[in-house]
Amino acid sequence: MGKPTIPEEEFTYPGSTGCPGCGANLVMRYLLKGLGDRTILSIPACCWAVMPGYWPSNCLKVPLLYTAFEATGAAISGLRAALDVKGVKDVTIVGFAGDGGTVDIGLQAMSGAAERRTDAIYVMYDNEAYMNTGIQRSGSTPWGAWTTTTPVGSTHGFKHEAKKDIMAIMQAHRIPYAATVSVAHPEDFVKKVAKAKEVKGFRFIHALSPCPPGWRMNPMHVVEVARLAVDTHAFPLYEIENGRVRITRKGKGLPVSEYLRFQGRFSHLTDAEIAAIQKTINENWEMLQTKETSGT
Amino acid sequence: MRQVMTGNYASAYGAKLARAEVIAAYPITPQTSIVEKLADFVATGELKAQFIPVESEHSAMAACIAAETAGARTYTATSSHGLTLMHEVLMWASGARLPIVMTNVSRAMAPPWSVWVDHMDSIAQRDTGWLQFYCQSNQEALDTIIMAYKVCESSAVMLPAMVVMDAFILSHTSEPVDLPSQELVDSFLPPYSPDLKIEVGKPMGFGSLVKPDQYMEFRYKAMLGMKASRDRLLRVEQEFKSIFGREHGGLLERYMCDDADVVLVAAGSVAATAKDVVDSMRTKGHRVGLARIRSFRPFPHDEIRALAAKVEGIAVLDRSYTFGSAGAMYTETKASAYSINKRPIMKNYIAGLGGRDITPRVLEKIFEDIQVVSKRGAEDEVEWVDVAGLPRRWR
Amino acid sequence: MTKSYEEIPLTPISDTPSTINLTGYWRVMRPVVDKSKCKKCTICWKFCPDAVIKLVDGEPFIDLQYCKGCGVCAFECPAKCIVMVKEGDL
Amino acid sequence: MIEVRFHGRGGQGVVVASEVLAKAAFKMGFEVSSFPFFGVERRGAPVTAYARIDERPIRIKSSIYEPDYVVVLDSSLLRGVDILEGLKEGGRVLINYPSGRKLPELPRRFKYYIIDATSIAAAHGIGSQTAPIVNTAIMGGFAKMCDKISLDPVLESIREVAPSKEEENVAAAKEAYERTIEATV
Repeated sequence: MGKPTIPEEEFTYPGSTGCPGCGANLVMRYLLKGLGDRTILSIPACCWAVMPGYWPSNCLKVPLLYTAFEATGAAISGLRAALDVKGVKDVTIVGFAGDGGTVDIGLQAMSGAAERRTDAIYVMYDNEAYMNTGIQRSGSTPWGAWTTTTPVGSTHGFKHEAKKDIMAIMQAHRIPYAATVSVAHPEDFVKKVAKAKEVKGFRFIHALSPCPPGWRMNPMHVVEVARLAVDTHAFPLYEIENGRVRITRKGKGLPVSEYLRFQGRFSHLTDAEIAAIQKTINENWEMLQTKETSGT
Repeated sequence: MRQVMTGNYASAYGAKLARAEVIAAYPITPQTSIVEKLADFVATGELKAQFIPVESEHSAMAACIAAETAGARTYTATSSHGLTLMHEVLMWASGARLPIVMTNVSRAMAPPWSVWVDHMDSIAQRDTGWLQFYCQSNQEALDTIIMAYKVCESSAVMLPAMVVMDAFILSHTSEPVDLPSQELVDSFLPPYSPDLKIEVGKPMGFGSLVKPDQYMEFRYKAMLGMKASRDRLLRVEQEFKSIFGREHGGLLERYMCDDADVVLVAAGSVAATAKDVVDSMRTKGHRVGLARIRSFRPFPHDEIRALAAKVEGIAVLDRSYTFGSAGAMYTETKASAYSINKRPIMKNYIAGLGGRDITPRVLEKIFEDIQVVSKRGAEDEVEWVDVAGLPRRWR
Repeated sequence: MTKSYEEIPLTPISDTPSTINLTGYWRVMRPVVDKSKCKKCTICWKFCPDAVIKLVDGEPFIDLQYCKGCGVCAFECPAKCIVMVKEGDL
Repeated sequence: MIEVRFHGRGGQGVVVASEVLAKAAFKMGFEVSSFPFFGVERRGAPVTAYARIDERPIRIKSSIYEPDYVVVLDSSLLRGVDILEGLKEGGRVLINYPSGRKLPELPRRFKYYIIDATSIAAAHGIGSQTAPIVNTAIMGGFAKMCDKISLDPVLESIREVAPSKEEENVAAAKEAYERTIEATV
């Protein structure tokens, strides 16, 4: 009999209104396993603003402050300030936002919170588009993806702009800790979150969060797709501790087509376009390895 | 103790005396010296508070909302574009029923760029569910902050309040202000202790999604809070008077209105100038009065109705304009007076936009005009005052 | 059922476990566990997005009141002891 | 009511001069109000500030158009700025003016007082030698020009508002008080 490789205690109730196979549900589940119940969350507009359920339903066993779309960074600063002035210690403040709420509309407030060194963990669960509103492109949608605002037509088709490198943006803020995590590697996920919890200052967690409806895939493949993202280096796992980059999982180096083929959002791509994606991934992976070797 | 200070410093002292615990603010002309002073108070330890130097006004309000939800008394200050940037989260603060108090140094909106006074910024926030108090002196700016916490933190109210102070005319004008002692303020204003706050061990979600079958009940409750704020304000002001020995006129301050034939309704610093004008016109035998809208939200419906029943003409001066309609103070004053039997003639004067000085002479002319209009009716119900190119001379 | 304004808090504060939402009704495909093949590896438990799998001595019990039938458990099970069957079929 | 207008340049402390006057008058038991011309002028641009002094509480919030007194912190403003605009008949003007130089042609219906506040401020080491800060010194001159304002409360106010060199500022104001003279035009 195997022993569970992640903490057994659950901090979520069943009955969330997330879609079947929702990656963001797994992100929350692993996050709270790593943090425990002395945690206060702030969540802006995103899928997770809806997933706890209609009032008075709540699928979380920790307190939660809903906030406006662009305001997560400010909300966590406000929560921390209130706890500080009241002398409440040993509480982890967490901003938990989607990719749109982080790299687009929430970037300013998050940047402010990071610059102010707000003592909080900011988690971006990245489903690579505005999924709560029905799959519109975000700054975090990767090149080549179909979304409802990057429709595949005869003239333009799919998204022709690269995904923002939020980890590099956060690294440029000189924060003490940033890490990427995957729902396919919960042990690594929980470990990094637990590590982040012990760091003081602004910490950032970038979680890839596969979205069955938005990625046009079978919900049962959610974990597999997340795994392939790591193994193809489309979403490498690494951490940046006090500026030093460390790759935490090498991955198998599989061709990116393995990752793409599960996802209908990439089904229109030609071989040449897939090759272009592969080229970018290779370059990014090279660059990441160079960063690791050089220490920055 | 009375000291000579600007409206901005008076406001900073107001927040300090109210023992604000979290202050999140972003600089904007002409509000800056409020937050500079508060940052000083926090830096020197004179005020035990957390100062969050946010990166925008939107974040200022969002941070105040979060801190207030966690049980801290919060304060911020802004102006003009900063206030309008906050618009979304202003609604959030009232919907979340958080008694945040904020000073707005009222300043015109661009374009044309202007750093000078008018009320467009705050009037544009009238539907956000905030109480709105318009001040005519630096003393009132200070006192109103302290009173506003007491009004808003009452469990029957639990709504945020905006203390509006005219750009430069109050914010940068030095005048004597009585700075009450901390002990006295403490005896008036107890620490903030909400029934519910966000805290570990209580897994609650604050501000969640509500279906159409339940949404209206929450809004109804907020309406009841605003309604309750009316009497609460009157009671709090009486208590304030008994401790501090001064008051500022409730929701609608009436000056020489009892036997007046015509009155001017106005808000903000211009009302102070208008009192001088009333006095000088009275010496010449004109029965004129001034009614100052101190609380625009809640609106002084009852007071306006009572006033309208006694006078022949009401001039309403708006330092803003609602495009496609009239000045907001006017439409609301007129609406309040509608249900009485014998209604006075009313006319709206749009004046003082973008810092255009409203001189005693201009006010005297408005009084003279409403005296005439109240006898034979207005040709134009809404008149723009002192606009170059229009036929009427005002200076 | 709409509650009277007198029975609700000032602002929507959610304090009721989401177990009031019987999301099992959403399910189209149902996981069926062949306990005889189960190696008790707990992987199905680990990857359940809705945390509806309970472990009893390492063996999974899927709470069908809440299981949405995503099939992640079936796909991830190394022993292939979970199969997805159409609701209504057995 | 006494109404005073101050002329200077951005960076010369014109607003502080008006505050010194307001605080001094307040110490003498007057009601006061002082305010800048609400502008966004930067260093060097001509700026104005105002003060009102009265026995009764001051309610009026509109600007001052017909002052009783005018204070000019920088004599170069006599060119280009109408410092006498609206000045009441018999009004008094205090000008920071180099000693030994004759005032330009000015209307005789006003009274003029001059003080070389620049030299005094420089001698007391207030500001730099090239750009002395004259706003405290000149207020000593104001106490001399205006019968209703005494020197001591002015000095007290200067102590309150001076960011540094309190005693130097006070000494400069005292010297200015002694040396302010009515000028003939």
